[in-house]
Amino acid sequence: MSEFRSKVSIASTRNRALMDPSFGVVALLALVVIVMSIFQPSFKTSGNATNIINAMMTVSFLAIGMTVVLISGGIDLSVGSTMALTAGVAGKFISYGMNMYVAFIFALIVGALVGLVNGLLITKLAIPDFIATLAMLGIGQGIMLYWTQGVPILGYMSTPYYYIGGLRKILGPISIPMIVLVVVALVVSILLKKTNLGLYFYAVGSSSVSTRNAGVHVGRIKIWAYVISGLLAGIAGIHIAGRTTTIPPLIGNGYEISAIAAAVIGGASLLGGRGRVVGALIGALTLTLTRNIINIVGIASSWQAIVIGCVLIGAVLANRASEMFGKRISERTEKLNKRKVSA
Amino acid sequence: MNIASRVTRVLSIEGVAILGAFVLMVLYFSFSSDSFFVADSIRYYVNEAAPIFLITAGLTYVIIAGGIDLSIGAVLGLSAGTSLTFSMWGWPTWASALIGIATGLLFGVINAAIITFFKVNDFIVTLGTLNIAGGLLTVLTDHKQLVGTSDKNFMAIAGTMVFGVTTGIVIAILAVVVLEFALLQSSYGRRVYATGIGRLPAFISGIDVDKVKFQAYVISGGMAGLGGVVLAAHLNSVQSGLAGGYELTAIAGAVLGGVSLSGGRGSIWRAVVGALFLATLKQGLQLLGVDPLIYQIITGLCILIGVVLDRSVYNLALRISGRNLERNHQATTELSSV
Amino acid sequence: MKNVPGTEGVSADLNPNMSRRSLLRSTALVGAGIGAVQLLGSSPASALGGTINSALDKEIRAMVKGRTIKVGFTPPVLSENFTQIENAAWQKMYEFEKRFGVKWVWERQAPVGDFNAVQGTLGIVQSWISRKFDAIAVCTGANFATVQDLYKQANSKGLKVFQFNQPAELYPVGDLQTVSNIGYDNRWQSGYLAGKYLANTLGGKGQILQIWGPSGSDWTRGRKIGFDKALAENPGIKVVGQADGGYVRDKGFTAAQDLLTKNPSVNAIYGENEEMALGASQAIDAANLKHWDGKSGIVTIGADGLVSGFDAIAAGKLTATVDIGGIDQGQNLIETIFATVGLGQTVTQIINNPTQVVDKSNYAWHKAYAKWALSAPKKYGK
Amino acid sequence: MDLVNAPQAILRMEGISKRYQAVQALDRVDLTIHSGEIHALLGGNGAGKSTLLRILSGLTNPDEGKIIFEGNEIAVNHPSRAQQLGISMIHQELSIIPDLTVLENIFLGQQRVLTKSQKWTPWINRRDLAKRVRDLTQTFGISENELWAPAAGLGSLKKRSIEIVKALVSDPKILILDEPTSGLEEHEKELLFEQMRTLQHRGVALVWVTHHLDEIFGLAAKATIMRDGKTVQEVSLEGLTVEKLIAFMFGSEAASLINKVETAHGAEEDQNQNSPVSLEVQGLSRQGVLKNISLKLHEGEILGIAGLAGAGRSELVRAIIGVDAIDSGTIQVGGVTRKINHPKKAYELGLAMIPEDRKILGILSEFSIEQNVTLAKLKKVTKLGFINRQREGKISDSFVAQLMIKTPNLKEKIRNLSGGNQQKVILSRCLNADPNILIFDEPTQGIDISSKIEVHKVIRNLAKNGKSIVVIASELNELIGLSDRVLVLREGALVGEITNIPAKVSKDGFAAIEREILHASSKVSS
Repeated sequence: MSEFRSKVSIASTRNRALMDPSFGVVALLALVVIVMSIFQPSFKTSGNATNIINAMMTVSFLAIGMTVVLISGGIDLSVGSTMALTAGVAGKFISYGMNMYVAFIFALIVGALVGLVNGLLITKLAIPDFIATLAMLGIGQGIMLYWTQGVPILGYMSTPYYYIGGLRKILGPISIPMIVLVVVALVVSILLKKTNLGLYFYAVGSSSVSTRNAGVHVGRIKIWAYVISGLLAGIAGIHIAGRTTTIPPLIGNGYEISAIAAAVIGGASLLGGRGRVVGALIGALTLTLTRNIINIVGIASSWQAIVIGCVLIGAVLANRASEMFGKRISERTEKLNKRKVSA
Repeated sequence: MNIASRVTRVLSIEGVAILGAFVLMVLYFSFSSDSFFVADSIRYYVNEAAPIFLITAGLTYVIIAGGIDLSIGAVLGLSAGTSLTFSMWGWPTWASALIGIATGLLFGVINAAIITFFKVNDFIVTLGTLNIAGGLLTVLTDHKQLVGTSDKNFMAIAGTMVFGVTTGIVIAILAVVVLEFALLQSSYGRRVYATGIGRLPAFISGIDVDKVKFQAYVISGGMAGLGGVVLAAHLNSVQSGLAGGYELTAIAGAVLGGVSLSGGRGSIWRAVVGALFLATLKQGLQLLGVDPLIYQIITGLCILIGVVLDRSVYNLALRISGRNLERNHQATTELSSV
Repeated sequence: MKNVPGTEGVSADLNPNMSRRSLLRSTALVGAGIGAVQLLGSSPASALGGTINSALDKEIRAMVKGRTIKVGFTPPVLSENFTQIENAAWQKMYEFEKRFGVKWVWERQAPVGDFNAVQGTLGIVQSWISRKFDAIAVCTGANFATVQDLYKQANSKGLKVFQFNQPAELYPVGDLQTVSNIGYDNRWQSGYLAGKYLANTLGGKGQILQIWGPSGSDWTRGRKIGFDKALAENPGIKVVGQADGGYVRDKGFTAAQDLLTKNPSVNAIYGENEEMALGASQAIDAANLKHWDGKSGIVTIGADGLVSGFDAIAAGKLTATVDIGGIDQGQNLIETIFATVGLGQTVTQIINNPTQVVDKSNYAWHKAYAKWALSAPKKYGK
Repeated sequence: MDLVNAPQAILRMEGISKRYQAVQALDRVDLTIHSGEIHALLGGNGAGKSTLLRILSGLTNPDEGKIIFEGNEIAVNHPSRAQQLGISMIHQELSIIPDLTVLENIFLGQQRVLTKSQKWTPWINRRDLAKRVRDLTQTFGISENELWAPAAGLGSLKKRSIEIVKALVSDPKILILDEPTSGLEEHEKELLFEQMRTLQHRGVALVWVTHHLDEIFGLAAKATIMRDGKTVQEVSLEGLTVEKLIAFMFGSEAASLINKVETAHGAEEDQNQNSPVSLEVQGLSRQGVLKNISLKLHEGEILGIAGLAGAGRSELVRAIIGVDAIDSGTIQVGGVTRKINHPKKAYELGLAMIPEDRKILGILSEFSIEQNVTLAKLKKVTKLGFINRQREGKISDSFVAQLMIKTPNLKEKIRNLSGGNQQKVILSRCLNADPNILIFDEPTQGIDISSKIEVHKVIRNLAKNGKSIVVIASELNELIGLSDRVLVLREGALVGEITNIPAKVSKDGFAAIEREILHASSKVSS
C-alpha cells in the first residue's frame, strides 16, 4: 500500500537526489557505461557517442511529447503513426516539388492537428484516452498506407535535408537535429516549469477535479498536451524522414511503445502529475544505449528482445529501489529534526 | 411493467449497445457478402479468433483488478511454441498441452511477482515480459523449426468438429463462460472488483489486494497459455513473432465492450463481444474485398463510434428509466461532474 | 542499351519490340509448356528476339472466350519489392487482355495492423477461398507447414494456389500443395551469389559485416545457408560482426553504424535485403568512410533489385545487389495462372527465375526493365 | 461606508431547478445574499445545498431559474467565470493538489486575479506571487518554507488553511464556505470565525454551509433552510434555537426524536475498568509517527482518543488495525499476543475500523449497498467459493432496517447515497464481521445532525452489549459525549488520560474536561 503509507509518512524536501524519480536508472546507466568502456574499447570512442546520440533523436522527440501527455494524466498511443504521417507529408510534398520548409510547416500542422483531434475525442466525446489514441494510431497508419499505396516514399532528399536529417554534420560531431533536440528540450522544460500551462499540466494530471474547482479549464489543458505531443511527433517525423532518406508507410510502428517506455523509465507516472523532460531524455538514452551495446557486444539477434525486456524491468526496479532508499533516509532525517525541535 | 420500461431496462444493461452494433454488423455483412455465412469461413475466423477470446477473458480479470497486461500476446505465442515443441518431441498430447499452459502460468507468476512485490509500474513490467517472451520464442524457433507435429490428437485439440464448431471454439466458449461465472459469482471475483474500484477501501476492509492482483495476473497468464495451445494445435506450426499484437486487439476489444481501464467496471462477456466485434469487422472487410489499406481507418473509426454509441445509449436509457428511480443524486453528481 | 525491352510500354498497336518479345514467350507458353518459360521466357535476354504470330493469338482468343479470371495476390508486406512484382504482373495481364481477350479481376490484400502478419495472410487466403477465386498468389512469412492445410482446402474447392518469392527449396517438394511455386533459389541464387561476389571483389580476403532480417524467417535461413557456403569456399573472408536490421532501412542504418564503430576497418557489409544494405551505405557516409570505388573502400551488397537500389548503384552508394528477378516472377505468375486456369495446362511445380548480381557494369538494363514494369499501363484491382 | 448597516442584495438566485438523470435535485430554489452578511445555508444531507452551491460556483449549470449578481442576470458556466465575478468557494472535500507546492496550490487558477493584471501572461513569477500572498499565509499559520514545500506532506488542518487562503487571496465579493470547520481544532475554528467576521466587515458576503448548528449562532444573521431540494424558508437567527432549526430541517417529529437522544448519557460511575481487557497495546512505535504507546481497552468501554491534528490519532489506530507496519511494540487481543500485519488479520481477530475520510478510504463507490456490507466478511455469504445472493440480501436487509439506511433498494450503488447513509453502510460492513473491538475514526465527519445522532446511538448500544469501542473525533464535545475514558496524544506520544468521564461531566460539566484535554494536547514540550 505504498501510496497509502506515503499519506502517513512525512514527505521531505531533503534527499532530492535519492528521491529523484530517475536516480536509479541514471546510476544503472553510469555503471553500464563504465563497465562497457573498460571491456569494449570501441564503446568509448567519440564516434560511438555521436552514433548513440543520433540514434536516440527520434525517440527523444516522441518521449518528450509523451511526457507532457503523461504529466497531464493521459496517454498517447498515436505518436508513432503520427510521426510516420508527418514524415509522409514532408516527403511527399517535397517530392511534389514544394519548397522544403513549407513542406515542414505542413508536416508540423498535420502533427498538431492529429493531436488536436486526439484531445477533442478525449475531452469532448469523453472517449478513454487509451482507446481514442489507439484508434488514431490505426487511422494514421491507414491514411499513410492508402496514400502511399504501401510504397515507400523516395526522391525528396536534397543537400539541406541531409543536414536536417543529421546525416551531414554542421561542425565536428554536431548535427542540426542535436541542436533542435536541445532547443525543444529547453523550451518544453521552461514551458513545464515557468508557465501557467506547465503548472496546469501537473495540476490536471494530479487531480482534475481539484484543478477544475480552482477555475481551470481542464479540457483545454488536456487538449494542449495532445497538441504538443502531436507537434513533437511532427518534428520527429521531419527528422526521421531525413535520417532514413526513404519513408516506408509503417516507419512509425512500435515507436509509441518506445516513447512511453522512455518517459516512464525517466520517472513519468502513468497516473499523471509526474514527469520531466530530462527524464524523457534519460529514458530515450537507456533504450538507445541498450541497442547500441547489443550490437557492439554482438549479442545474437535472436536474444536482443530478451535483453531489451530485462533492461525495461531492470530500469523501473532500479528507480523503485532508489526511491525506497530515499524515503528511508528522509524519514530518518525527519525524525532527527523532530528531536532537535523537541530538545 | 410496460414495454417501454422493459426496453429501457434492457438498454440500461451496459454493453448491450455494442452487442447490438455487433449483430447489425453481422447482418450487414451476411447480406452484402454471399460468402459471409459460409460455414467454413465462420469456423475459420472464429477459430483464428478463439485464442484472442481466451486472452481477452484472462485480461479482463487484470483490468478489472486495476492493472494491465501487455505480455499476453507474446506469451501466447511462446506457449504455442513450447507445447508444439514437446508434442514434436513425441510427448503425449496432454503433457504437451500442459507444458503450454504451464508456460503461460509461469509468465503470469513472473508478472505478478514483480508488479505486486516491488510495486513497480505494470505497464512497463509487462512490456518487458512481452519482449522476453517474444525473444524466447525467437530463440526457440531459431533452434528448432516448429513445422508441425505428427501427433494427430494434438491437432485435434483445436480441430475436431463438435456440433458444427471446432473444439477450439468450444474451449474458448467454455473458458469464457467459466471465467465469467467465477468473476460475477465467486467471492474471489467480488474481491477482484473491490480491488479495482478502490485499493484503499478494499485494503482497509480486510482484502489482500496484492494477493488478488497476483492471482489476476496468473489467470491472465494461464489463459494466454491455453490460447497458445489452441493456436499451436490450430496452425500445427509456430514461428517467431506469432500472435504479436494480439494484446492490443484484446485490450481494444475489452475497452470497446465497456471494460474500464481504470478498473472495477466491466465484465467478460462484454469484453469478448468487443473482441468479437473487431474480429468480425476484419473478416467482414476481407470478405467484401475492401482495400486492406483502409482497414485500419475503418477499424479505428468503428472503435471510436462503438465507444461513443455504447455510452450514449446507456445514458439515454438511464435518463429515461431515471424517472421511476428514487431521489439519489448528491454523490453521483459529485463524481460524475468531473 | 539501345532498345531496352518494353520501355515504350504496351500500346494497342503492338510495337515490334513488345510483340516480338511477347510472341516468343506466348508461343513458348502454349507450345513447349511452361518449362520453356523457365528457360527463355523470363530471362529478359530472350525478350530481345521473336516474331509476330497473330494467328496463334486468334486461336487462343477463341479458346478463352473472353472469360474472367479472378486472382488474389497477397504479399507478406507492402514494399517497393512487392510493388514491382505486382506491376510486372499487371504488365503481363494487360498484354494478355489485349491479345487473348481474357478479363482479370485482381485483388491485392496484405496483412497490416495489429493482427500478426502470418495470421493475417491465413485470414486473407481463407476469405478468397470462401469467395471462390480462380487463383490465389501467396507470399508469406508463415512457414511452410503452416499454410499447406489451407492450400489443401483451397485445392479441394477447385481453387489454384500459387506461391511466389517463397524459398520453396527449403521445403519437401512432395508436400507442396501449390500448383506452382514461382521464385528463385535463396540459397545459391541470393545468399551464395552475394557471398561469392563479395569474396571475388575483395580478392578472397577481408573482414565483413552482416545485417540480417529478423531471425526466424525462411528467407533469412535460406540466404544464410548460401552465404555460409560462399564463406566456406573463401576462408580468407572473416565475419567480424552481425546484427538484426529488421528488413527496414533505419534499423539497418543504426545497426551498421554501431557495428562500424566497433570495426571501422571492415572491407564489406552484406545486407540481407536491399533496404538494409542501403541503410548500411548511409552508415558509411555518416561515419565518413569511403564507398567501394573499384579498388578501395567498403563494398556493400544487398538483394532484391529495386529501382532505388539501382539508383544507389549508379550513384556509387551501393556496390552491388542481387536482382532476384521480381519482374520475371510477376510475369511468370500471370503466365502460369493463364496457362493453368485459362488454358488448363499443367506446369512444373518449381519455377526458379534467373537471378544476377547487379553492379555498375550492368545495372542500367536491370533498372530499365524494372522501370518498364512499373510503367504498367493499367492498374488492376483499383 | 459601513456596508453592514446598509446592506444591498448582491446576489439573488431565483427559481433554480436542476434535474440529474434520476432525480430532481433542486426544485425552484431561491437564495438571496446581501453584501456584508454571513448567511447560513442549512439542511440535511441530500437537501440540495451542495448542488445549489455547485451551480453558484460554476461547477454545474441549472436547468431553469436565474442568477442575478449585482443587479444584472449572469450565467456562471465555469468556476473561472465565478472567480472573475468575485465568487469563490471553499470546498468541503479538500481540493489540494498533492504534487504541487503550497504556493502553487494557492495561486492555481488565480494568477490573473492575483497579479491584478487582467491581461493574461503565460509566465509564472513564483517569487512575486509568494510576496503577494505572504500576509494572508502568515495569518493562517503557513510558514515561508511551507509555501515552497509540496502540499502532499501536510495535515488536514494545514490543507484547510491553504483552502481558505486560496479562497481569500482573490478577495472575493461572495465567499462560499462548505463545512469549513470540519477537521479543524477548536482554536483553529475561532481563528476562522475571526477571519469570517473581518471579511464580513469588509463587506464580503459569506455563504456558510455547516452541520454544526451551534456554530452559527452569534456569527450568522440569516439562514436559508433547505429540505428535499426545496427552500423551506429564510429565517433570521435572532432568538432561534438549535431545536427550532432542526425542526425546520427535518420536520418536527424527526426533530423531537433527535433532541431526545441528544442528552442521552448516563451519569453512572464507569464500571468498565474492572471488566476484562479485550485489547492491550504495549510500546507501540512507528518511525517518526508513534512513540512507545501503551494502552488497555476493556469490554463494554468507549475509549476516546484526543489530540491535535497530526498528533498521531489516526496513525495509532491504523497501526493497531494493521494498515501501517509498526517498528516495535506488541498487540494483545483477548490476552493473546498477535501480529497484525494486515487488516485482514485484524478482522479475523475480531477488530474492525470505520476509517476517516469516507470518500477515499471508506466506500467502494461502484459497489451496491449489499456488496459493500458483506465485503469485510465474504465468508459469511460464501458457499464453496461462490456467493449466495439470497443470504447476502438478507444480511444487508437486516442492517438497512436496523440502522435505518435510507435507500430505494439494496442494489443501489453506495455512491448514490447521502453521506450519513454511506457511513451507516460502512458501519454495517464492520458489524457484519461481528467484531468485539470497533474503531471509529471521525465517525460523523460531514454527515448531518440526524444521522450523527443515530451513529452515536449505535456506538453506545454496541458498548452496552459488551463490545469495546475506540473513538477518534476532533469535535471535543462529541468525543466527551461518547467516551467513558479519553487518551490524549501529542506528537505521536501518549501524554494524558482522563477517566470516568460521564461522572466528571455530570459533576463539573463539559467545559472543564474540554479544558483539561486541550491543555494536555497543546502543552509545549519542555
